[in-house]
Amino acid sequence: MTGVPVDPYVVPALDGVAYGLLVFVAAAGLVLCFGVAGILNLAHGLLFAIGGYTAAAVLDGGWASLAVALAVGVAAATAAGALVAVLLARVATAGHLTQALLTFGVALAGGSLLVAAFGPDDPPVRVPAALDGSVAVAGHRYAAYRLVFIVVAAALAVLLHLVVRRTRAGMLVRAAVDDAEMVATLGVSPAVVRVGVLAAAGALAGAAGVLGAPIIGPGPDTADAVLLLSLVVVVLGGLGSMTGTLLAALAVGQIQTLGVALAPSAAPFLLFAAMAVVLAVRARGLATARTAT
Amino acid sequence: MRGRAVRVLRPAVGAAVLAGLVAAPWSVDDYTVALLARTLALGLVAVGVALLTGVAGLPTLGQTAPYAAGAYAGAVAGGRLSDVGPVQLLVAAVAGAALAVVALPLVLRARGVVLLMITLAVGELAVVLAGRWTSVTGGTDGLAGIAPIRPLWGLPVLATDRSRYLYTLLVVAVLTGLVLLVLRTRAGLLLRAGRDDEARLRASGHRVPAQVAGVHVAAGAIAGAAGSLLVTAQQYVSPADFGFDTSALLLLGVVVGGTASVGGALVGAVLVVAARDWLFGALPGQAPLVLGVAFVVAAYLLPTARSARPAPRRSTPTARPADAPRPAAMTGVRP
Amino acid sequence: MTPLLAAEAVTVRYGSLTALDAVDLHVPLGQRHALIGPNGAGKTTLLDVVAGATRPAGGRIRLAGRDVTRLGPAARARRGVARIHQRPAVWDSLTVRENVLVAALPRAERAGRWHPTARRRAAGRTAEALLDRVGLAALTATTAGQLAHGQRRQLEIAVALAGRPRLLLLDEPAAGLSAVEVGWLADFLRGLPRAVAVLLVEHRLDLVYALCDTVTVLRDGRTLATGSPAEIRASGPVREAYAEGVA
Amino acid sequence: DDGPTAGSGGTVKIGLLASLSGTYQSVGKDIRDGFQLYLSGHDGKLGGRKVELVVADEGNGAATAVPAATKLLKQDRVVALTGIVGGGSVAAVYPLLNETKVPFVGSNGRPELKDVSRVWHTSYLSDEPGEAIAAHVRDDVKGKVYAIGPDYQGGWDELRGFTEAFAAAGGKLANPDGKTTFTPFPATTNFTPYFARIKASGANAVYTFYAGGAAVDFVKQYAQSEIKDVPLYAAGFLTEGGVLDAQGDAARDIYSVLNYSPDLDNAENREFVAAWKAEHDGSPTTYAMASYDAAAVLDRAIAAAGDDATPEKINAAIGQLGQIASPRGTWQFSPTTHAPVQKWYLRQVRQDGRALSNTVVGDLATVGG
Amino acid sequence: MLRIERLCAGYGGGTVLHEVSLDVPPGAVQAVVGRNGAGKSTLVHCVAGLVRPHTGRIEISGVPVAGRQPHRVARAGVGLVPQGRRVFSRLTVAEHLVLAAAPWRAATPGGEGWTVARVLELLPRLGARLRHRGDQLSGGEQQMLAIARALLGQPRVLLLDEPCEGLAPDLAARIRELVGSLARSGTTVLLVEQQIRHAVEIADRIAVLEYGRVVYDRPADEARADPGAVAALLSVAAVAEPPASRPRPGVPTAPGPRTDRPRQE
Ligand SMILES: Nc1ncnc2c1ncn2[C@@H]1O[C@H](COP(=O)(O)OP(=O)(O)OP(=O)(O)O)[C@@H](O)[C@H]1O
Ligand SMILES: Nc1ncnc2c1ncn2[C@@H]1O[C@H](COP(=O)(O)OP(=O)(O)OP(=O)(O)O)[C@@H](O)[C@H]1O
Ligand SMILES: [Mg+2]
Ligand SMILES: [Mg+2]
Repeated sequence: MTGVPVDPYVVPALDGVAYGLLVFVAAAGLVLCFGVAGILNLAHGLLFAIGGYTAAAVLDGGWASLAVALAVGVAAATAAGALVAVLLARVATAGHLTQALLTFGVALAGGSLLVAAFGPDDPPVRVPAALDGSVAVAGHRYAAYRLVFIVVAAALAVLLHLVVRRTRAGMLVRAAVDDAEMVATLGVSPAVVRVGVLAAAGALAGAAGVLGAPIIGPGPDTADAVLLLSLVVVVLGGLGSMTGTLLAALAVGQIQTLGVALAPSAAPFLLFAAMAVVLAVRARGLATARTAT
Repeated sequence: MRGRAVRVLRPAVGAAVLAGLVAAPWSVDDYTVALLARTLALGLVAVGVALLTGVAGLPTLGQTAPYAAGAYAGAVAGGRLSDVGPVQLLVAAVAGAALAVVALPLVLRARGVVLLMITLAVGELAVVLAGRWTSVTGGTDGLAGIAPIRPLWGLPVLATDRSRYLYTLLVVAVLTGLVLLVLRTRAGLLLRAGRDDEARLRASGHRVPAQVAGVHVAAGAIAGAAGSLLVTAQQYVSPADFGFDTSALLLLGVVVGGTASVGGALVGAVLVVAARDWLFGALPGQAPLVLGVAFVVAAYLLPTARSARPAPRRSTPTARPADAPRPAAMTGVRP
Repeated sequence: MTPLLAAEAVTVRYGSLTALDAVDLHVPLGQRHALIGPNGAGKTTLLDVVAGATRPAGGRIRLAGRDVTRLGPAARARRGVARIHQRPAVWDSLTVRENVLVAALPRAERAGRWHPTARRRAAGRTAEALLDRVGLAALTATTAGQLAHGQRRQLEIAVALAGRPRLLLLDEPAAGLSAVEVGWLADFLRGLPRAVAVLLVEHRLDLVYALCDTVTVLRDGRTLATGSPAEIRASGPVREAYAEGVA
Repeated sequence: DDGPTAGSGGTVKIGLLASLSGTYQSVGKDIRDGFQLYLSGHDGKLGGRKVELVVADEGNGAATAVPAATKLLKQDRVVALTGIVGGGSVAAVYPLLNETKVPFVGSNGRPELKDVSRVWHTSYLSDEPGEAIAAHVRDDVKGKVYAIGPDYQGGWDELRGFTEAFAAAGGKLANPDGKTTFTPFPATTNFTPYFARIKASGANAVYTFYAGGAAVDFVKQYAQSEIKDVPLYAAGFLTEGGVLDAQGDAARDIYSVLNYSPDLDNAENREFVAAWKAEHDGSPTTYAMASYDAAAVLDRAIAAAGDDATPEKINAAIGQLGQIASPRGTWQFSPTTHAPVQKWYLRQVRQDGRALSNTVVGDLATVGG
Repeated sequence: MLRIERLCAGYGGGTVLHEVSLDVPPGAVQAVVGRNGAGKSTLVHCVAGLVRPHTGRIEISGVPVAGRQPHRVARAGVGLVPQGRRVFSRLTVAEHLVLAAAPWRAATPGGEGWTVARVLELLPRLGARLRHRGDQLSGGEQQMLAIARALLGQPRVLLLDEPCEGLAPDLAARIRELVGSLARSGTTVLLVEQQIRHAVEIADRIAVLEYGRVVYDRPADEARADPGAVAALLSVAAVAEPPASRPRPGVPTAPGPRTDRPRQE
């Protein structure tokens, strides 16, 4: 140990990667429904929290319980996502703001039901014992469970990209954002597309909630925190681009870790200041992007 | 037909609401009056939000920033400059407008969701700043015991809930009326046109950036004035008044009020905020549940919910000018 | 004499695709100039460049001798450029009358009418007269979003004219217009004051030949030929490139 | 305007304001339950009068607390107000108290106030836990201590109490700039970058204060970090109440300082803990205890105020109470700050049967006044 | 094949179509002409299910479809080339083609099915633009894409709302030929066309819509024989419609649905 020069920034940088990937996993469902399908689902955090509470209730430190928690959490969040879709059906033609009103209502009500069911305290989450420790990385200790996320997130990013870009379902979703009526004239019900998207987004959020539970929540605040971070990442990522979202998530991760380590006194301002500046610069860029090359 | 009914009903509803508000202090208890005064201040912020979001199509979650600037400026002016209300109002409005000017480089080019997130960030930064600039703002604990104002030079200070409420109501009514008047001029027309299709507006020779900057600053000034009213009404101010939940609630109130209608936004925001405040007292612990269900129901009852017009789309900068927004008339209607 | 519009060696690239390849175009004051060519030739792109909506990768645009290449669409509109789009673009949530009013306002300002009511009244008069001329007088209070496709085009023409342009850029104005409205459009273009130059993109060659003094044929981003309608009709290569429709 | 009175022999209306929703709802619920526990143990009476307890929701802070308090004070016209989780909420409600002249017996948050003539607290001042433990930490650690805490008023006060007393006792901070590191609150959920800095500073121990969700995150991440072997001292809230369950094994061995622990051995506490366990799962927290004491204070004050218990009389009576026997041991109000002069305990998280609990391992200073 | 009976439809509270009846036998081309705002697109949208009619019947092969959801109508074999193209702006041309090729639909009766290869042969320009997104195409290219999209759905009833708008003359001619050959192979076509000359050329029947009413509905032969009739109905001098000077058509004076239509909010 003593032979290694103590570099206080190695771990934050590494952690930034893991944290960023975790944020990506948490945001994946929102990328799909908001970024790709244009449905503003403010209940996304709630769907994540459903997964988280499931994990807390089911996990007992064994591998089997992880599988069970994943199955139950995904199923519950998928159902909740589909429910949101059904509620949204009547206001489908209205704009984002009406969607926001409705889904925000769902998030508020659902959140308080969750707390009523599971209590106001953060419940303990028990990770499989093999993952519940730390490993040595470049002479520093690092939480093993967080390393898992590097794998999960990479797989998810590739999978999502392929589904959205390469499959007929992905194309339908993108087409329906543009012109739902024309999708209908191709013989596909836009309502079905919408339910499918929200259910899939729910499944992703549920899975993220279960897997992320040992790190983020569950607790009364989880839903809000996840929603806000996800929104930031999805919008920063350019709405709907998987690569963009992944990069944005990694950047947010670094800001939250390396940035904080480098400039602790600026920490409270870092995330939002960076976000505002990046978005503003990009908006400026877009405005002039009509300049053909 | 629905539209016609709304048009006929709107002035009637407006008059009824105004009459109710004027009569309120004599018909309800002090608690409700104090609550209403605070709520009216927020309603005035909502007017600015509606101006930006509904009329000009520039959705915002950041009006809490000029609102906070106005509140602290008003409080400081109250302590160091004058206890006359309109003086504080003016200082606060200038502070709000100044904050909007500072934020302009960030918001000028952005539209849609991106603008929403930028303004969210601006609002959050303002709250963080308010929490840390302890010498002026009193930190996260806030400034308490702010002296009451007098409505004009030579008049007695407003010592009761009722008098503070009536002052607030008067100011809100005057400023809202002013906004409504201005919107009837070409400014309103141009803002609405910009919401529909900005590129086309440029192509007609209008200076769109100046217009966008103007409406941001105007909304900032309104929010600033509202901040001063908040201080007058509750004689206390802390960063908690300007959190994300306030912005979200305001935006939802504006949506409930009908997005593009400034008067509706005022009423909608007042309703939503009053409902929340009242629920926290009346149904301890259950308020979020009831409020959430209320939002869902409101989304269903909104007239916009079933209208055929898709949300006003700003032509995305990447879209070719030739692909100006599709004729809404062509998207069939399912009544 | 310097032409009203001079596009010099305008080049536009979209990624690997060269939409316009060093195109030259001159439109003297008062000329009725047609721009024809097969689909995807670059006609709309050229109008975009002239109107300032697209900034070219190379070349320059002069308006009455002044280089306006770096100016945005608003500044060019104030210098007298107006256009209608291939897909009609109007302000959907405004009424028909308000649409024209918005477009008439800058002009009323330039005319020095600083008194707001006078300015509005002037713009209002312009709007009413124009709507009458394009045949939308009965629909002034209708929300533009509820117009039929062709009616939107009529409205957009009124909007374009409201600014009293010197140079009118028309991108397929006849598309989607009924036979009656096409007739009116022809009359109307013919009746424009000679001070207004027109750059017309149109696939209906009967209209082009009947209305324009000069025709430029564009293909794959290059100018194939420029000449009088008769010359263009006669030109072999043009006929080939633009297929049988030219005849 | 005759103002609210208790009415002779009739019921008295008491207002309880606490976070029943939002971030601090577990604290708020403990406060409510502690007060009700006292009431149900005393036939629903305080000072011999039937009590009508009006509960309102403080929500997440001042924005929601003010309207709720306004309702209690102006609509329900309670004779005394109790509860309130957040210091910011107290500051926000404070002008209303002055306006309505109703006494406030707070059971948790306590901001800096100019005039406390009508404000009483059964909890503590935010800088007291740190002050109480500082000398012990200096003796125990024999080295540099890293101070870290959340960036808001409560965090500033808690950490200031420690650093000032610690410096006065001759201790040295490990923080590079000699000042406490504050983490954005409540935004920070990932403390790893801070742990890296602590590691780099070569600290021999860490002193901190977090509560609620941040406490869970901090403790769990600490236990997996590269400084997991560095001793951790904290204000008691780091491992108090429900957060300890969520932290699980990660919290083992953490030292904390608090004015209460459920395993204190005195008659009042045995009675209190037994009554609590009969109605609730788990052990009572200091929040519940403070609220229980608030009820006790009001009980005695209303009795002392006599038949015509106006808010003014109740307020005056509170000032005359003297020693109060309590589950935490005996304490009394400081005449200057109106907060308790009380004993503080050093606790450590240890195995207690199947569960982990905060076990008292020693007495610390008596602080207050 | 396509029967429309006493169809009334409109937007909000107003009525745009008044008792419109048309009967298009299998393999026939029914042209509809009329002035701007007459209700042509509304008629097409009613058939496609995009506008719900107030009253009246629409039958496809005897099956009533009025008021059905658009995707159900589409699955019944109706294809649409809408006015204004309405291509998906963020999908590439290739993706449009993949989406449009409906796997559940059999080939057109009597004809070989439309495949991507066949469509690209018909519209070679699209082949060169496969990787371009919908909003990066020129107007004419978008129109081609809209046509391709409809063809790939193997429609038995094809609704064409001004399909040649924005197409260069040679291609427009090819599309008109295509319409003829489609009809010959059994597809039923409802064609909205502004250029009467062309409408008369390819249609089997021609109908004129005025203020939402059918004021003329005859076999195209009759219209060809008497070129003045249709033109007169539209107050156009001749079918050949040279853009010659003529009296300016005034503001519509007929009592129509236009003026009393309530505005929508
Ligand atoms: N934003 C863009 N990105 C990529 N390619 C583009 C873009 N805009 C236009 N193009 C391409 O540039 C070429 C020229 O387009 P333009 O719209 O100028 O054609 P046009 O002559 O107007 O054709 P049409 O008669 O069909 O309207 C087309 O092949 C088109 O696909
Ligand atoms: N969404 C809508 N809401 C209200 N009215 C509408 C709507 N769409 C069309 N209309 C009106 O219905 C009438 C018929 O419109 P339609 O689009 O059917 O005409 P059209 O014959 O297709 O005209 P064009 O030749 O211009 O395309 C018009 O007067 C139009 O203003
Ligand atoms: Mg074009
Ligand atoms: Mg039409």
